[in-house]
Amino acid sequence: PSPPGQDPHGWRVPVDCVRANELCAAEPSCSSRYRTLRQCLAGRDRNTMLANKECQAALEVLQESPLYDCRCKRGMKKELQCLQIYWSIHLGLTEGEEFYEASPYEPVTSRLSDIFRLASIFSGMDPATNSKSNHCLDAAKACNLNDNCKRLRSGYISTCSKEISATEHCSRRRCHKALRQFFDRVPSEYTYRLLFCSCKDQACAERRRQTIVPSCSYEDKEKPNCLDLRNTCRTDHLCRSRLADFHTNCQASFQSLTSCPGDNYQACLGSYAGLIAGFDMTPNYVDASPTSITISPWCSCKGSGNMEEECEKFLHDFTENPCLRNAIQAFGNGTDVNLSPKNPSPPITLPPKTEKSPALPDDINDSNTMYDTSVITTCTSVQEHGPKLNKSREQSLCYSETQLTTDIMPDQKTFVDQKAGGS
Amino acid sequence: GLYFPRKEYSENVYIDQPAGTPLLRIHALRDSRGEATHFHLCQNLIVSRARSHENHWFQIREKTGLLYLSKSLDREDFNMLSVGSWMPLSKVMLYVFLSSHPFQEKECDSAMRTTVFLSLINATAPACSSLTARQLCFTEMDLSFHIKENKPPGTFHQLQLPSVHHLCQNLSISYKLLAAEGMPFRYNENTTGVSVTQRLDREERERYELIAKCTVREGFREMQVEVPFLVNVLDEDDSPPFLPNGTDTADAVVEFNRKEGTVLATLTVYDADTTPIYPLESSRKKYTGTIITDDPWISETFRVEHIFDEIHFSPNGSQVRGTQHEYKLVLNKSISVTEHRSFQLDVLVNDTEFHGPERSVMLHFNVSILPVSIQFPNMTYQFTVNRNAERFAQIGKICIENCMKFRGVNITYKLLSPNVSCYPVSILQGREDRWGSVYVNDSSVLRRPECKEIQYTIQATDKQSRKHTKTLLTVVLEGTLLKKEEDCPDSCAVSKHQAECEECGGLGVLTGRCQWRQGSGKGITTNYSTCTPSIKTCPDGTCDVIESKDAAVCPQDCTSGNIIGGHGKGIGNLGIKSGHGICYCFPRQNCYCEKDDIKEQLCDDVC
Amino acid sequence: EVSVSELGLGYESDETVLFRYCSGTCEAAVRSYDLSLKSMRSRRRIKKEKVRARPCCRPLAYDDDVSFLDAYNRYYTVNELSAKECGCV
Amino acid sequence: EVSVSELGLGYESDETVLFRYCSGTCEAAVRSYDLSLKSMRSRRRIKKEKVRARPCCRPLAYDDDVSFLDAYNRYYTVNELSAKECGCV
Repeated sequence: PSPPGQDPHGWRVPVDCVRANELCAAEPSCSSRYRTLRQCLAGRDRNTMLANKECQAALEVLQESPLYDCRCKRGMKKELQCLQIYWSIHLGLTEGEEFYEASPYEPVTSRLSDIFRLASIFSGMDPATNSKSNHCLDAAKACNLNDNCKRLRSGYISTCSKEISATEHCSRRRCHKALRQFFDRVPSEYTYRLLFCSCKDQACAERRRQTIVPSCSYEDKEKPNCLDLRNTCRTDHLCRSRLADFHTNCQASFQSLTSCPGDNYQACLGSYAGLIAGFDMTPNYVDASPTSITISPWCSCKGSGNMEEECEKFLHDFTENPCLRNAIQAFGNGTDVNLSPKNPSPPITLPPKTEKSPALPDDINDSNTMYDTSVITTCTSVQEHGPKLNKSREQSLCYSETQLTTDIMPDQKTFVDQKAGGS
Repeated sequence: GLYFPRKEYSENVYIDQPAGTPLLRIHALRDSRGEATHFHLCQNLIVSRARSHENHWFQIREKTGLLYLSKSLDREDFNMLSVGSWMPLSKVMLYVFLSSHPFQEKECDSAMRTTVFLSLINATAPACSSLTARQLCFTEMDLSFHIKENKPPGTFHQLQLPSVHHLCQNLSISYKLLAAEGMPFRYNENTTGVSVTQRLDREERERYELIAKCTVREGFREMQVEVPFLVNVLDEDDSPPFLPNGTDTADAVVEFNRKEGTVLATLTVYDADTTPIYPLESSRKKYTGTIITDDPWISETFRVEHIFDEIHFSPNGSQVRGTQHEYKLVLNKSISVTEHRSFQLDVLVNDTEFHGPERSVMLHFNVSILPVSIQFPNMTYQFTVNRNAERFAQIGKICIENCMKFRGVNITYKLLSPNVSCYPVSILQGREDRWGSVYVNDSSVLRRPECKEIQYTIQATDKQSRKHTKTLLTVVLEGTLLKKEEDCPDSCAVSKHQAECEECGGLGVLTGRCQWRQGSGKGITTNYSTCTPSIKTCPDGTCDVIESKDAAVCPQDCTSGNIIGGHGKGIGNLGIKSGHGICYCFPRQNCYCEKDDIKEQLCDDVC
Repeated sequence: EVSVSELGLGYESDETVLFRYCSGTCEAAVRSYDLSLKSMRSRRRIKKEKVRARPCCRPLAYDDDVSFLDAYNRYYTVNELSAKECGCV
Repeated sequence: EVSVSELGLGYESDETVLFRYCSGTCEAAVRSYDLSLKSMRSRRRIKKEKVRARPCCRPLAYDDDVSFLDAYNRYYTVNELSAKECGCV
């Protein structure tokens, strides 16, 4: 067996940066060097750092510490703290502004096919089989039937479509925050279906485009320059990380069959959804064309001067990215590349049926309800699939529950005192 | 100085390729004739995650820029270099530096550099026969280069792949550069080098699209492949500012709009050079616009705002980016209604980065500030009021001459109390309103027979100059008193049907009775049916100053409470912009919008 | 106040108790639930008869229990007799 | 599940939402209050017409808000639409 923290090849098994920071803090030589390195990098002048012996010594020690290779997980607890630690080291060590930055997140091992299976279990409907229907509408229906998805979807829609004043169409900051909560807390079986549903007609494609309420979360009065947008994103650790993750998992690569690094569509779609989670960098479909998928952040390369090439390269990573397009189409068609993954993804343990037992019993086969099955015929508090009541002979009972507190209605005479009322 | 025609290069490196294998040819272009070029690899090999590693495997020829394997890469080297990378292939980075004299180590950071991405592939190099024409002819990197304008000619790329040429000697690989007539590029058959043959002028053309065509012959087999070959021309500030159609003068008249921030006039200056909008601050400093004056009043009262935008010029058919600079003369503070003067205001526009002659242009604004009078049109006001009107009934609007044109002039209206005890109306003014709204403030006075015709004096005052003016307002009471209906709600909005609506009064009614607005249209529409004190003012999408005095006057415009049933909220979440069927409200509580087509009694109160 | 006998519960006692009840319309407490239920009921989408598509005015809390000595010198206690708080539910 | 258009609120959308309603009798929830009120009203001791002497079967809690995209690509949010918990009040 290999020493702790190392795998059989002698490589250090990466830990998350919060844990790595704790390990380093517990070890005097490491913690002092880390403090030194932060002071060296604080000056922002990387060259003076390289020339300074003390900084060099600190760097060498830290290269051997878990901090050097540490990474983070999307949606983990203390994700932002983890990312701050990651960038506190890596911001200083990179040679200035790189076009593609390495993702601070751990690689995604799950695959699209896992999502399809979970999607069909949760919603009882295979996302791609019924080709006739409007898949995006089906996705909205599936979400509306899941309490968690419905609540968080309504959360961001009501926030993003609420007009603040004549001049302020909506609160973009609150809208982004609500969107981030939706994508971080709702399983991708639901969010992907809303985002990447495949369409055969314009109505469906427009519904797909409207998923993130673009009038508030995406569009703006003017289009900034894309390099300006990237620069703003890179000043925010979370946005910078999600952009780096997108580049790492969606950058088109000619070496792979699918144009995606490691042929992993799920990794690309996950990092794309991670970018939507509430930044000005939020990308979206640019039109409602059912046939061609064109995605772009809200920016243009107008006014790039001599950096037009770099700007267009950045923009093309969204608008003309074969990996992203293939990944979206693959999800929409319910297909995944059946490559035996190098390290087989861990067996999927189906989550316990998390759906809260419906507060009101669903009388599925209530004969006299002309209407739909989920309508409740007994006025009773929540009963878990109680015995079948014989409707004809004994009327269903309605007994009271905890009180509803209601404000007193002003036009209501609350107390009609018998004496005052006068008989 | 010297510069690279690309920001980055990329090439694949396989395991066990012999030492000496050429990988990649890097070129440099000169800033001035005769400059010597020296290539150098500084520092280490950057592996993933900013981890660096000493470079034992790669070297570059100082003179020719040929990057080659100085030591073969075996499997162990590959594993060591791909630590921390979970991808099947590992990418390492090298920085190639450029200097016009032989290198000293410390120069590594200051010199010009380009990045080489080497994909280390965990397999031996494929046999030539297994490579496609595409792989034999071109690498994966796009053939896209940038050349600075106004610089001497030179070779900037070699089409032939050094590693393929080294390995596949038995194949005949030839290239052609397909280009339109007269393009300033030449292809050398022997060296497969591509060179720019003359100094380029970006303001003439900034983008050249050629095609690189490759032919691979093996015995009788011949394969051809074509890829785009793009050249972008980098801009230098080599053009002075100029006036689009020679106009350097504009009139700036200040009359009714005297508000701070008002744009009085705009003059445009063009520049054939580009001005990047990123990073914004540095670009904005490139072009300055200064008011030339020593009069402190002018410096305080006016400012110049400069915005620039990318435009396109089309010299000889091709499209070239340039810049349009707009200089706006703006009021820096509100001007008093009494101010009255005329003068010429000059603005000096300067292109700070252009070092040739005529780097600046003078703009002239003929400014004339006209006084404006605060007076009522020569008339008096007379409003008739129905004796059945209720409180908050809107009687009419008071406005001085040109009041709707005024901006930045704060006129307040006041009713001076009449000499009689009848005092039924008052005046109110919203924060943004330029008029005064006369409304019934005490409806009990309307019912008194002795009050028939009441005369008020209206005074309008300009806050800043304290100038004021007066006129007369006569309020004539008319109409016979109607019987007050029992148990009518105090708000018209409560009524759900036309009958109950029109038989009741409510706050804000003009004639003692509410008015029924019959809507039309299907679904959720702005033209919903509702009961209102006055169809003219409610609902009109605005919660005006009088309606906002009491929630019962016009909840359709002012409610911020729950609206139940199909609806769309108004601006700022106030009021009912659109509704389904009939909308009615219980003031200070909920509003409802529902179709009224359900007659069936559903388990009423006592069942 | 009412005498216990007048409550109509069958007790006979001259003692008096406080009796408060709720009354009034609940039009301003209608919810989307009620509008939809009313609409679907009217279009025979729901056939249930015992369905209420309008809030009702009811006690939300009751006064404390009340005890009294009846005409035959026996003590009785009655709970949830008088409304302490009303509302539309 | 009901389609939003079928709710009868005026919205036009093919999205479906969960609509749960309460129905059933409340005979077992009658209190002393109700008996006394019924008795006094029958004996004209209380003249109020808008008085209810029987519990009614009503929602005690509502499901979360639901949002949807309508046929004109506008988003709407409706609250207190579907009953989450019923009871006799």
